[in-house]
Amino acid sequence: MIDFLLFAVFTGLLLHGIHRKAIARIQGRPGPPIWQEILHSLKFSFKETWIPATASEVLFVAVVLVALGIWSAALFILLLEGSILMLFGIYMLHKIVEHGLGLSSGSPYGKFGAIRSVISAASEIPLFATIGAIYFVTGSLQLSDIIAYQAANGPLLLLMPPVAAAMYIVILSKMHYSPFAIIEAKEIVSGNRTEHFGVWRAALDVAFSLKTFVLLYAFVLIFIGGIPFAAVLVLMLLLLLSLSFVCALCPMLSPYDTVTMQSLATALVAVYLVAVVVIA
Amino acid sequence: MGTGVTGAICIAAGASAALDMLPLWGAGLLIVVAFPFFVVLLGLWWNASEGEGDIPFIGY
Amino acid sequence: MNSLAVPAIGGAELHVIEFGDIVNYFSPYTAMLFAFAVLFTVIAIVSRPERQVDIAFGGDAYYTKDIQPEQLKFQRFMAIACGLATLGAVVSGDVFNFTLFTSMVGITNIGIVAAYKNRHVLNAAFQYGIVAMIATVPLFGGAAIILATTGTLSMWELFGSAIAVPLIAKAFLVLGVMGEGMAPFYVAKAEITRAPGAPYVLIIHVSSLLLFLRVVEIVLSM
Amino acid sequence: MKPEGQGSIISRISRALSNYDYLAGVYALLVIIITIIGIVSLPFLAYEDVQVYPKHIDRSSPLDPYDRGGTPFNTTAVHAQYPDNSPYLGYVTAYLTPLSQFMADGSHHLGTTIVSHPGGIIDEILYNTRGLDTVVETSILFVAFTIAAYLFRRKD
Repeated sequence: MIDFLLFAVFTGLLLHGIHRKAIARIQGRPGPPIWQEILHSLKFSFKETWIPATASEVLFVAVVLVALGIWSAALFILLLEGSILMLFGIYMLHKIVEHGLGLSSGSPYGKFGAIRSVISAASEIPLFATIGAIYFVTGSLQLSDIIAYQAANGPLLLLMPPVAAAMYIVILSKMHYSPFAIIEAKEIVSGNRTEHFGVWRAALDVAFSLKTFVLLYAFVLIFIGGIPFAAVLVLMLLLLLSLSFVCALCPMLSPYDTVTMQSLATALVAVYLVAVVVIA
Repeated sequence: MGTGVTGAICIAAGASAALDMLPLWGAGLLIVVAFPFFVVLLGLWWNASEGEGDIPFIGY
Repeated sequence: MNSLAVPAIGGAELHVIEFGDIVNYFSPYTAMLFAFAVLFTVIAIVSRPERQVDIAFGGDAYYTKDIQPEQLKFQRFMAIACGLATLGAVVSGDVFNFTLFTSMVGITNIGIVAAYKNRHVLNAAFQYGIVAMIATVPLFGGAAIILATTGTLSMWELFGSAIAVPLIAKAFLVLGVMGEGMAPFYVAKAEITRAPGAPYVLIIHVSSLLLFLRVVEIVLSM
Repeated sequence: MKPEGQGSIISRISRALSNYDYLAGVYALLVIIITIIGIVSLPFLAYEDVQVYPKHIDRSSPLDPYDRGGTPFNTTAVHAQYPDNSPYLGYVTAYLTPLSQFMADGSHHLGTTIVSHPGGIIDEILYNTRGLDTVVETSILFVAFTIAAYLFRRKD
């Protein structure tokens, strides 16, 4: 299990590097090498580290540990084919990590990042439309049951594309450089991560790489189903590249516009759900 | 010290799950608790030095 | 039937705490939510508030608001109360008990932010309070409709396939939790976040997210 | 930021939603919509009178609301001035306003022996043996009192 966790960490960091590289190439820049994010994390972990004098010490450190803990748990839920309700619960709890990162340091930039992360909490709503739809169609939220259902009826991606699109938007909103990534936009320095430097930043990079790995892996498992692990990795890479295209070509939205866009996405999925229920 | 202990817990949990000595969810739970401490303590063990806390970044 | 209906989407029942007619239970899902609530309640108990740094725009000056824990004593007390109410809500096996704990979370949230003196924060908190008060109507209305139509409030009974809960009751319940925890209406909450005392402000978000996660499980299961 | 009423439809919606003065209104609108749907669907909802007090008085029912021991309620010493106008004297539903009477006539859920108003169903819940609810309700009251006391005593 620990081996899979470490594998996920390094793959996730590599995926982050590929994401940056792809965006750079799409925008006509050379971009950093794809292992840049792995080097970054190592570099941060060697740096001098302290807790800012203004920070709320316990919270400042605890959110880093919580970030690592929840995403390791999410990975194990996928590995053991557990309940996707728990997986999405963890995804929601990640919001608390974002708030905590920004608020705990006392930095004005961190605070802006945290306030924006509160605003962008609407990004979780498409997720519940997704869960509701999956539960309605497959009759279970156990990942093993969903994979079995897809083995019998074909991938959910083809059975209910709007739901997959909603989940895609959810993943997009969590990518770096995405049009929804208002909490770490450049005008507020690094947003809620501004004060987490050194070892704290390295640990956060590890946690966020796990997050990217888990979200992509979950999308493939939920909407494509049980296929060999190598094929899963290839699909994750393709998914990431498509996300890179969106991130490279779309401008950053203004904070409240992201809320409106995500609410509209939810409304569309809700209309789709009602239509499915009425037809069925 | 802490790095070694938490790292050992992670490896032991992973190994005992592989050898069927521990249920998978139990091993997972152990790792979920130990792994975050391991990562942070590892960094704190090998990083440059400890300095005094300073005020946050306030712009260029 | 004297146990959680199987299969439950939150996982199998792990442990039960009985209070007469009201039963609290842990499933993997609610245990996870419970652990998270405990963690952040403990953080609110042990951690000191941060000192906010403000920049005076137009110059190089910055100043730090030095806030002593004594000044935020009441916020801490309310945050702990809010954490305890959240703990009650996430493990409750009874719809009415859940709604009671939810409205308690709403009130403690107002208590946390009402204690600040910043005018902007108080204005946002006022709007929040209005919404939380409106929300008690759909919240208890939902519980009342469930009782009137099914004759029971026990989640063990309601989660079984034998009992059909009307859609309107579920809609009321979700709407009530949305209002109490302000789940998707984050405008006022974002303004509240500007207040100092990170560990206590954070509890507002922890409680509303956990309540929302719990009500989603309840509504999907019924 | 463009002034009010300009920009694309999305940024106009965003601007309206970002003003927290509209918040209570937006939420109230949602509540009203769902409530109207609820009222429309009320005739289609079942009424579980095995567990909840029935609308019509059934002396033989173990749920008979007046059979709580003690002196039966209908032998009240209250003397009616106009017995014709208040045939149910001594009952909780003895006096219904015309609007309440109309609703009681048209619905299973209103105007039952004790449940003469919607909040009454909540009372029904509490008549059961529900200890923890009572504790939580008291806690809510205490919390509210604490907040009020703190705000009152706060030195500004």
